[in-house]
Amino acid sequence: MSGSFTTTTARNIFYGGTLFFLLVFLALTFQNEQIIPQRDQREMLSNPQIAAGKKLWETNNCVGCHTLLGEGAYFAPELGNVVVRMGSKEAVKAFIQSRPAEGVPGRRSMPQFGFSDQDLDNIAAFLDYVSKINAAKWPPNVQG
Amino acid sequence: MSSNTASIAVQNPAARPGFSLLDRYHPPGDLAIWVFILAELLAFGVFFAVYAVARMKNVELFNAMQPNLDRSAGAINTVLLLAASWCVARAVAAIEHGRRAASARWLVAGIGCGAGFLVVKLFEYAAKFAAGINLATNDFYMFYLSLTFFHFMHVILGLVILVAVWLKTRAGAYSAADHHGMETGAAYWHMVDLVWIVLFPLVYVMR
Amino acid sequence: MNARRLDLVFAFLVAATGVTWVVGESGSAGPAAVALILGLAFAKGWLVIREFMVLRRASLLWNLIVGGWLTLVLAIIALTYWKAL
Amino acid sequence: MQYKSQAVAKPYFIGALALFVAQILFGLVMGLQYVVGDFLFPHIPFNVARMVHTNALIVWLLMGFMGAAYYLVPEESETELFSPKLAIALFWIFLVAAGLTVVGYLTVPYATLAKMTGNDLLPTMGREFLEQPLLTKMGIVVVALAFLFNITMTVLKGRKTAINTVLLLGLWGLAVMFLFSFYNPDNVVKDKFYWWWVVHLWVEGVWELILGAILAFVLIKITGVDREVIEKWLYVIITLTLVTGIIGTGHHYYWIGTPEYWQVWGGIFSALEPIPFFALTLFAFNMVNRRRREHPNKAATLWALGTGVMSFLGAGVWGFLHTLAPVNYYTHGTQITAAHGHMAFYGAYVMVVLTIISYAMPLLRGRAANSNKAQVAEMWSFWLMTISITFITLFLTAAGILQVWLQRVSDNPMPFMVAQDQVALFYWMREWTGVVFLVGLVVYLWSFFVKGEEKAA
Repeated sequence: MSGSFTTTTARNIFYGGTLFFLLVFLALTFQNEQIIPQRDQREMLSNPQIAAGKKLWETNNCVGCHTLLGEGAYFAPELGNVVVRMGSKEAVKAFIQSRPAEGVPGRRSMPQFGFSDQDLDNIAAFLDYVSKINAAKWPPNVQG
Repeated sequence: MSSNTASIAVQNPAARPGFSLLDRYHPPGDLAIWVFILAELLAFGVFFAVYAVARMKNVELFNAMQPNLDRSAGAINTVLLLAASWCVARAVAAIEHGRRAASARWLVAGIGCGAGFLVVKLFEYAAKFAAGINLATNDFYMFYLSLTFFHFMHVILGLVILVAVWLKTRAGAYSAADHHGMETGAAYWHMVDLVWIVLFPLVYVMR
Repeated sequence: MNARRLDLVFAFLVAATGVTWVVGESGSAGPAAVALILGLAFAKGWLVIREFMVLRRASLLWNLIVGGWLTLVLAIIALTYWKAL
Repeated sequence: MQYKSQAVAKPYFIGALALFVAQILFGLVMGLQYVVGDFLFPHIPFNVARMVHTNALIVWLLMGFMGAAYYLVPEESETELFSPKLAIALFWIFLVAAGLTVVGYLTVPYATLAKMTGNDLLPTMGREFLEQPLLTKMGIVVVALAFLFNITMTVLKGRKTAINTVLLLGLWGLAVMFLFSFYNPDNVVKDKFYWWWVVHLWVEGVWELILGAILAFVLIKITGVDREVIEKWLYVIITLTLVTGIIGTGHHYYWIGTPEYWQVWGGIFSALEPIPFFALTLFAFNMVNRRRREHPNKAATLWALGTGVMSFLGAGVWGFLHTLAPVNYYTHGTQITAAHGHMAFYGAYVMVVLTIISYAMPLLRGRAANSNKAQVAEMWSFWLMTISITFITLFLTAAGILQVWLQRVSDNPMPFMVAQDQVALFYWMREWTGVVFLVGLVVYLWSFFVKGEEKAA
């Protein structure tokens, strides 16, 4: 008898099983790419402000404190819906602009990044775009 | 090893650290495939339970959508899978008596039935896709497509394994004394069948 | 393994599938139809487990695990159908 | 130590531990900033401390993996390393690159760093865990490729075992998945979707192969159980890992603009992810219980068992707690995630690297095991660090539950910052527990210098 539990069989199952589930995952990914155009607001991206805003979001490492659609750090509020929470893009811009350079004694405070008006417009456009993505009704309420 | 004790894997547990409880008298086939089968059954089991709960929460939708499925195609496919399983079981029975050629023929028949399942299923999918149905259409179709597609992939994997077993049978790798590999492949194939036995009534018929 | 026994099992499995199909085509719904179909599914599954997968030659533990899977899955399904009545 | 070239592992282990210290120190800074918001502001804002904390973790684990590979592969392949010189050169390149990156984070504003390092050419920075400048990212790729070349050549010319094959697969997978960090589309949904191909498919995919291989190697050495048995377990565990973990990626695709079917697929498969970790625990205990020799290195055995238990708790149980979509709807992006992250990283990856260091370092220093006194110190550090990470996890979980309640569930949901003030007590408790962790780490490092009667190798 060749043994009731052979390393060869275990190895073959590993390779076969992994390949198999990878294929299933790729099929799901393919379907994902088919469906997300209905949800991701990609037509908004024709506005170059959004790409510029995303870059500012990245190069100032906003995700190091905030979450965006729930992903990021948990030190500062969720920003996926911040335009909705604050009521307007203008309110968001005003908040970013108003941050004191030396912080608030004893409290967490967002740094003063010294953005230009154009930068602020771009960031607001980006956050507005994210707030319009269909995120399956997340977050549960406006507080994020 | 004689055919009747073939599956009763007699081991000295002390010589096999780990898995000893499961290792003793496990069903025919390699223990490794049985661990894998249990994992697969668990995944399907959870999938079925999630389907059932989702249906419970939205009976109207599920009952309204279910009649759109092609029950006859589902039934034909059930018979094809059962036939494939039966052929594979007969192939194992044949090799237990050393009838290698007969065993290989039964395997071909089994593979043919399995391939038939895929063809029927593809026609079924083609009709659904032509109607513009995808995973985002609604919850019922999401589950229908997910469950049947996941199972479809398993049929393909099962067929790959059966073809490998068939090639080895033709090459004379199995005998009445040693057909461990064939039993391993057969066990996996029967699992694919078993899952469909639950899937078909659940998704296609019961309301 | 007894070939005739396998043939009989297969015949039963096909017949049971036929009944399930007829029930489906007749448009029957409700507890009786669901109970019948679930019962047939259990019988079919159990036969595949015992005869094709040859668990009748395996230990009680293995029979409990795989048979338990079938029972549990069908029981959960039955429960949700009953709850949704 | 059976092969001379295994010695190249030593600087990797030392470098890894140095970065471990940096990681913990910056963790304490962040923990304090949670309750004393203006601590070090505006010189080291939270996001900078966090970058150092997370990136140091990733880099020191990678260094630990590399050290483990350099130690383990020659012994498994029964041949000297293909090129020890290359290994040493890569160590210094990697260390200097990591050091320069950290200096960059700390000394110039991140936006300036981005400009200086050519982020405009190919924007990849500023995404969680992938904050490294383009140059660093390319450096990682070059180092990884050269490292893989070195290791692969060694395996090719020597014996191929399940352990070194699985390790190689894991390391290659690690390098390949990292390439997705260079893909950064403007479309946020796609950006996030493929970002997880790096992050999830690392920690819940290929890294677990590396973990399994390292643990299997150490268990063979310290228990003397047949290789055959251990290799079977290894294959079964990594099969279960990838079977559940690949599609388990879907549990990150609930709320980022991706379709709802991921809630079902991701939920089901990620809910099964604890199984391989449970198998890992069984594996470690089973092998140790059936050991055929009494290895003098008790500390390494303790770390190996600890890896099994803590990875199951941290990655398995704490992951399962919030992986199902109906639960995750409320817990997504809260301190619950942080709690899970801390215990999972410690239990799975920190502990497995400390396991191989604990086993290999004495041998690299020319003895079978450290003196009894040194081992006692090491075991103290094990308990200090393990218990404190457990409490950190519990406190963060408590903070998270309260946060979810106040901010997401209650009838009058509180704004984020108001809710944060309400959970400050738990942040303080977490910070003090973090101090205990640091004490544990100091004891750990001190154990390397404790003298005593040592057994010759």
